[in-house]
Amino acid sequence: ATGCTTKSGTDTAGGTAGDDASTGTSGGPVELKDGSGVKLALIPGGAHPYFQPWKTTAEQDKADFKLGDVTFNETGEWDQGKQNNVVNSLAAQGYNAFGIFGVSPTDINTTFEDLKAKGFAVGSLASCPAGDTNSADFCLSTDVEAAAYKAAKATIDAIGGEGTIVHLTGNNVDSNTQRRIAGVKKAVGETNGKVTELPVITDIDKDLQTAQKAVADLLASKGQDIKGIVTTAYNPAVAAADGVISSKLPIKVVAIDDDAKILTGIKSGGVAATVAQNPVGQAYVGGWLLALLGSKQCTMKQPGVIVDSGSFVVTKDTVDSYDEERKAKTKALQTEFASQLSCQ
Amino acid sequence: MSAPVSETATAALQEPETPTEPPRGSRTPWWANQRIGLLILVVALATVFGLLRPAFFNQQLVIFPLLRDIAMFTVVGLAQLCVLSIGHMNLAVGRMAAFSMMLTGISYDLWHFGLYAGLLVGLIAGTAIGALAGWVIARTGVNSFVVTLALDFLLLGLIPLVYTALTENAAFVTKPAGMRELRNYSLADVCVGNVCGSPAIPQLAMFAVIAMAVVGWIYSRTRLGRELLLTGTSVKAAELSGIPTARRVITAHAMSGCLAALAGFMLAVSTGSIKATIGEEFMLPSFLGPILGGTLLAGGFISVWGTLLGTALTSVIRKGLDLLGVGLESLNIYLGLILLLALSTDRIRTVLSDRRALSPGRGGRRR
Amino acid sequence: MKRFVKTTEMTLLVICGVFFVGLVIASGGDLLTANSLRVLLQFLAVPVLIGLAQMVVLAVGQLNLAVGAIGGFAAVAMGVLMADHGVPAPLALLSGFLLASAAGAANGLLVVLTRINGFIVTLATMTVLLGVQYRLVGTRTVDAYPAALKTFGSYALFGVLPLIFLVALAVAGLLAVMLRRTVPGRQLLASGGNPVAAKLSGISTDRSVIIAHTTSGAILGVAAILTVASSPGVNKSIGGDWLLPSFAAPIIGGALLTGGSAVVLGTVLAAFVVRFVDTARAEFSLEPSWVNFVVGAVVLGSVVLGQVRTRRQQRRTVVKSPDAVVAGGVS
Amino acid sequence: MTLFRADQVDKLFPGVRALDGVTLSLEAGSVHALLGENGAGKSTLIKVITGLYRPDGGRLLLDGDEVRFGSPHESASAGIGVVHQERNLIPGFTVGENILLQALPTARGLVDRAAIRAEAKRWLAELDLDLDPDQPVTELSVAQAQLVEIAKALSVQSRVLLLDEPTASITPNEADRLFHVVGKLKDAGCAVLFVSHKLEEVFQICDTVTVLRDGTSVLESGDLTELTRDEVVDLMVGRVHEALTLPPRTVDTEAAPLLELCGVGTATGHADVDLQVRPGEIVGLYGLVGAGRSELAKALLGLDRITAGEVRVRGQAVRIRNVRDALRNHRIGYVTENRKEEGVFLDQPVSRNIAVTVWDRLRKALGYVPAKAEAALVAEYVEQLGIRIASPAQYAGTLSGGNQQKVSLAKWLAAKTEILIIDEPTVGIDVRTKDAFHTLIWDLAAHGLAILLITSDLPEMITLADRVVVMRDHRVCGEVPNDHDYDRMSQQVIRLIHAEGTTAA
Ligand SMILES: Nc1ncnc2c1ncn2[C@@H]1O[C@H](COP(=O)(O)OP(=O)(O)OP(=O)(O)O)[C@@H](O)[C@H]1O
Ligand SMILES: Nc1ncnc2c1ncn2[C@@H]1O[C@H](COP(=O)(O)OP(=O)(O)OP(=O)(O)O)[C@@H](O)[C@H]1O
Ligand SMILES: [Mg+2]
Ligand SMILES: [Mg+2]
Repeated sequence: ATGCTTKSGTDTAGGTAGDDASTGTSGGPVELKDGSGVKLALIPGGAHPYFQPWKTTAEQDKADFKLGDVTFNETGEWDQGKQNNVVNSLAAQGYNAFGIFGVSPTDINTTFEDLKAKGFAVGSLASCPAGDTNSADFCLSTDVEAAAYKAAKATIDAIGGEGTIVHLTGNNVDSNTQRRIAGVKKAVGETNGKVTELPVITDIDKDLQTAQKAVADLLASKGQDIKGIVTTAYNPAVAAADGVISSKLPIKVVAIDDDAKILTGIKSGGVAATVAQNPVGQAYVGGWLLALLGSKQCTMKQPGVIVDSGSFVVTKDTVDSYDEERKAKTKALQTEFASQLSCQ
Repeated sequence: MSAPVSETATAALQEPETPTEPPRGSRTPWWANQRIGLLILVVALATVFGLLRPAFFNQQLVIFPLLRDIAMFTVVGLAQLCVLSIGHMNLAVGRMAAFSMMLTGISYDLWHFGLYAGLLVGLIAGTAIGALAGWVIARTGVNSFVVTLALDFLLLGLIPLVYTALTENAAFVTKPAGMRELRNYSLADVCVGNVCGSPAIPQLAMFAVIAMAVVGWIYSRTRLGRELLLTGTSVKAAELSGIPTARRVITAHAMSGCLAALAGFMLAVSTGSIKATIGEEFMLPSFLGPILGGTLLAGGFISVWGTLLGTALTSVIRKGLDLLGVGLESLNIYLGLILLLALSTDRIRTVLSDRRALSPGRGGRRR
Repeated sequence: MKRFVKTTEMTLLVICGVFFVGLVIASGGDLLTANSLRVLLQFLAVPVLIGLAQMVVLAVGQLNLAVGAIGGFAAVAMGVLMADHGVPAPLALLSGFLLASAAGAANGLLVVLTRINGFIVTLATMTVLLGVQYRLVGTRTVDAYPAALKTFGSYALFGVLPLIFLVALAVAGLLAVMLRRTVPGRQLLASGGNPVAAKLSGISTDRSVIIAHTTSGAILGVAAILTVASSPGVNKSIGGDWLLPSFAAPIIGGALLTGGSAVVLGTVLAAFVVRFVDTARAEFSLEPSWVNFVVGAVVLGSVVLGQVRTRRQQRRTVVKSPDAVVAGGVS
Repeated sequence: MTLFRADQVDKLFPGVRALDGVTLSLEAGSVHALLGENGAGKSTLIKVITGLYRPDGGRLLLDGDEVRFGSPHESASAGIGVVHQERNLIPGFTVGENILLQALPTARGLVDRAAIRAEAKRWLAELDLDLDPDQPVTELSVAQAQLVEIAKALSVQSRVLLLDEPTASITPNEADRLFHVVGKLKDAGCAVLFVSHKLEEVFQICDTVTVLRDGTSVLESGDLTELTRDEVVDLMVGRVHEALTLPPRTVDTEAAPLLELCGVGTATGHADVDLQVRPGEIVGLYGLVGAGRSELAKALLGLDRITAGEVRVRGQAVRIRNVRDALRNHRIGYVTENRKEEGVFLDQPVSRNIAVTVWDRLRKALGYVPAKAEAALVAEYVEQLGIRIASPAQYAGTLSGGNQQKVSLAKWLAAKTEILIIDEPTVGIDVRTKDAFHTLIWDLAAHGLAILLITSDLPEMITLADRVVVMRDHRVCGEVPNDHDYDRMSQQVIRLIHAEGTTAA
């Protein structure tokens, strides 16, 4: 298995500590008794391929856990104000369990607090609030710093441990971006100077053409010096894969996510590796947890706990098998959370 | 006080037997008034949405945030209205809000100011940056569109630099006392004896009320407002009538910056933190509210109530569609279509009222 | 010729020259390699076109807020037709082009028929088209279209002159001819320059408005074709960043917001200036913040310069621009 | 032979019946005058004829056949040419293109520039106008622009030519050239309609006349040879119009000048301008169009740089920075010649137009202006100047020219200025209002105001001024004390202007 890091400091030992007598077996998931009163809303930050698995997984949640209702609502359109409105509208219509990707990591705690104050079950999915506190019941997310670290490692491996790499990413003034930058820096730092990094290129995830232009300019001016490109945002990943192929430079590209477009790139060799995240696991396990919390069957032993949903380096060799690994991780997550719950 | 005009001259100037024209304004029937039309539209839409989804009238979860939004975007609209009144535009409304909130954030984070002291810092910063824009426009005579666009780019560059230098998470997260209360408290928390206000009305809305009152008062009652409107109608004529047009241009932009800062503050309070991206979504609503409400892009005529109603219209449509569960794949389509439809009915009303007055009206203003 | 020396175009030409030489020196000559030049020009095609699409609407005294939405919608429509419905490339491109033109025409018709402010009309159509664009592709990135199209998108004559750039230049040329030498073009400019006078001269300003918006749509259709051809794929983000550049290019190029000015060359040159700033960003590994800073400064600087000059000329001006409209107006 | 006939035409605007059963016949080979006071409906009739407005009643007959024009394009194709009252050139286009705008010559689908040049030259030559067809119209003077418009109307080769106040802003010289062309057209069998407030011209070139009053025709196709000037004026005014008599007024020539210019030079090219205006005195500033009189006034108000000499107000050397400064600190007012763009705010209520200069005085704490005080003040001036409005909330743009001019003057009277610069006060203003204005200006001087009157209307100058200062090419070239004898005065003034045989273009 990949070395998943779990950030919740108290529970590094695994899933056996602190069992409640009334819970089910400590190694397996807790059975939900009655989910019919739970109306689950999964709310991504906006339209993005990453969240598309959520839509189907929500339905699966509904079927598997016999929930009262589920919905998937992406109409917030990457605007915290609009997202808050969506959340409130859903609450007004009777939804009582929320899995939310907060648009603004620094603001989302406020939204969480509001919801908690009204007695709803809230989970922070796919992204954790900035800073040290998480006001949701839990956060189930890719550890973005770790994922970026892995991606950088994969890039360094791909270029043979030596040379210059460059990091392309999205919105500079976003705490997650800052974490990603830190992750890549860390990996580069560990090479003791064998690998150097050009200044990070930020703010090119707004649209595909901006990303494409930035990549082309980069390759035109520095293409000869660059050995590897690590991308931690979607549009730059697509653009870099394409740009490198058409420039015919021997540059290794490590992408993010496992969108069809990128997987094709991996198979054809245009993309050296990608770091897949676990959206299905987030939605599935998140939905399960929220149902448990929403039906008042369980409470978190330690509210606000942060759990890494896993990130998976996918290369040509593992492209067919990584999904199995991811499914295993999802199972493991349920077990891991079981120990975090105190249930009736 | 009497003008130095003698009886003879006055007599010569009179035009005895010619009948006076009937007043033009009173000819338009009440239902053709744009503001009243908007009001009816807003109420009608709210009723329809309420019938389809009773949750629409949920005080805490729907009305409260809806009013909070309307309040904020009304202030955004007023910020634009101030420059529209002189026929200018402020494309940097959002960035001015971000800039002033940055200073507010610094005052909270580094100088440990109180909530309102920080707001004051922000308002001053907004006024200053607005005045700067106005000053450049007045001095160079360059179109306000270009100047504020360029200023927008400048600030877009400057703000992230400051944030990345001063903060860890690209946001100021210190929350001074009272911020949380300001966000969540409604009039229900204001009681006189046993009588409390409605829980549906957010306290934050008071900023919008104050802003509307002040702006409305300036434009309808004071010399400044009148001079701004005249400057908007014709700069040349204003200059030749002794209005210091350059100063008025600066004033209008300063007012705009100040209101942008206030809107930024309201946004920061209602979402929770002060971050670099505050105000990014301000630009289009800032035009939409005033223009729907009848304020002219060309300058010279404004409507504060219209701005409120125009803002309310778009917010209500959006909220209603949200509640109806319209997905993103249809949301924008409906939003645009309803908007077009609403505006066309406005046009139809004008045409009808003109027809009743027996004649074609004045052609629509350009742009 | 003497008149040209004093124009905005001349200023921009000088700025372009200075920038280019500066960049060549900064890159140690690397910028002159075929590949660098190709990349420089490749990404000029679309900015030039969106600038022109906005310019032609500005020329008639209107705004088009829907540039990005029309272009993005058309690009996505083409992509989806080819990838999902197996429509042959030429047919798909043609349909996309026609759709864009139709969207432009719809803008014009709505402005004329409803007499609603063009700002609001295009804002509304923008919202609608953004919705349609999302409905068409959702969150996918569509790229399954014929290789020949991609070859066209990336092919460069002599390895330097990208075909798509030449297409953009050709469109610019055609537009210039249209505005300068054809009757509808002249009538369009007349309607923008002084609508009342145009009306009194028997020109239908309504028709001019429709023509301007339709032309704008058609240019955006071409921009969409070039985008499809040259992008790794199309998704809902296409067109998202077009609005501000579309205004920046013609306005830096000397267009009047009040209408009546045809500044094809100025728009093209302004697009060059912006592109140089981009190139500089890559060359000096600048943070994007600094780039915005520079763009802001350049815009302000060049326009202030231009303004000082035109103000000097206007000292001697008698024939006024459209604010000299007759009392009561003409309906 | 009747070429064109408008029969019982009605036109309604919201709240106004602009035309009420007006009938007009234009005969081939004759020049027909259309007269009436401001707002009588002359321009409206022309706009109905050319298809710009759709008539609400009545018929239009061309060669005896009923016609309907949906747009100016259709009327032009039918052979009706027109010069509108408003300036109607397209900025940014060349002279040639403006002239031929209605039907641009094309070759192979493209606009044919050579043809434009050649044809435009032809029409310019017709008017004896030496202009380059490739020159942008933005470089033209007012008079030149007006002549280009006339060339434009000629270029449609019309059988019916409608001229709406074509001579309002051109010099007598240029007007003569126009009349020459009109004569030629008349000989060629065209019908010409001529609108003007200058009755001398009307009698000079017209054969028949139609008089409008409040939208009705009070005289249809009267023979001008059988009418006297006074009869025509009486018809326009609707009662017996008394000739203007002004009460005697004396100027204290010993009094210290209120306004004094000593060797003033400006950035726009004035040099060595000396001028004095005493309290109670009307000093006329005469010159041909473009002599630089308006620019001098604007420089005085701080709108242009004064580069040499000294301006003294009440004996003190001053530097006036802007109009506000002039108004507040020196009590100088300026009634502009460009009424529509600089004089009134067309899209604002009359009340604001008048009160704009007095808000400073009315305002209370925080800039509050009490609506009552404002309304009272506006009402006072509306009454005194007889401004015809339905309510103070009416937009100034909906008033007739004369009433707009009164509004433009009212704000300076309201401001209680002591020095008043009045620039072309009666351009495009009908006879009766003109007389009223003359009485008013005279009266203001009698009350002690120092008045600098700029006008290109020589009779007006001679009626009003105490002294006439003549300007040419931005310099003062002489001064004539006025003895109110028209013939002698006009000779002296014209001689001064043409002293060195130069004429303004
Ligand atoms: N577009 C319009 N809308 C409303 N009223 C109008 C319009 N045009 C003209 N009027 C009104 O119609 C009447 C006739 O105006 P018109 O311009 O025909 O007068 P005129 O005889 O040409 O006067 P002048 O000598 O000042 O040019 C006036 O009362 C005027 O206010
Ligand atoms: N042919 C021309 N080309 C360019 N500018 C001209 C021309 N004729 C006049 N002007 C401008 O007009 C100025 C003089 O105009 P001004 O209005 O001061 O004259 P005026 O004596 O008041 O005449 P008017 O009766 O037109 O008001 C000139 O100095 C010049 O700037
Ligand atoms: Mg008239
Ligand atoms: Mg003058």
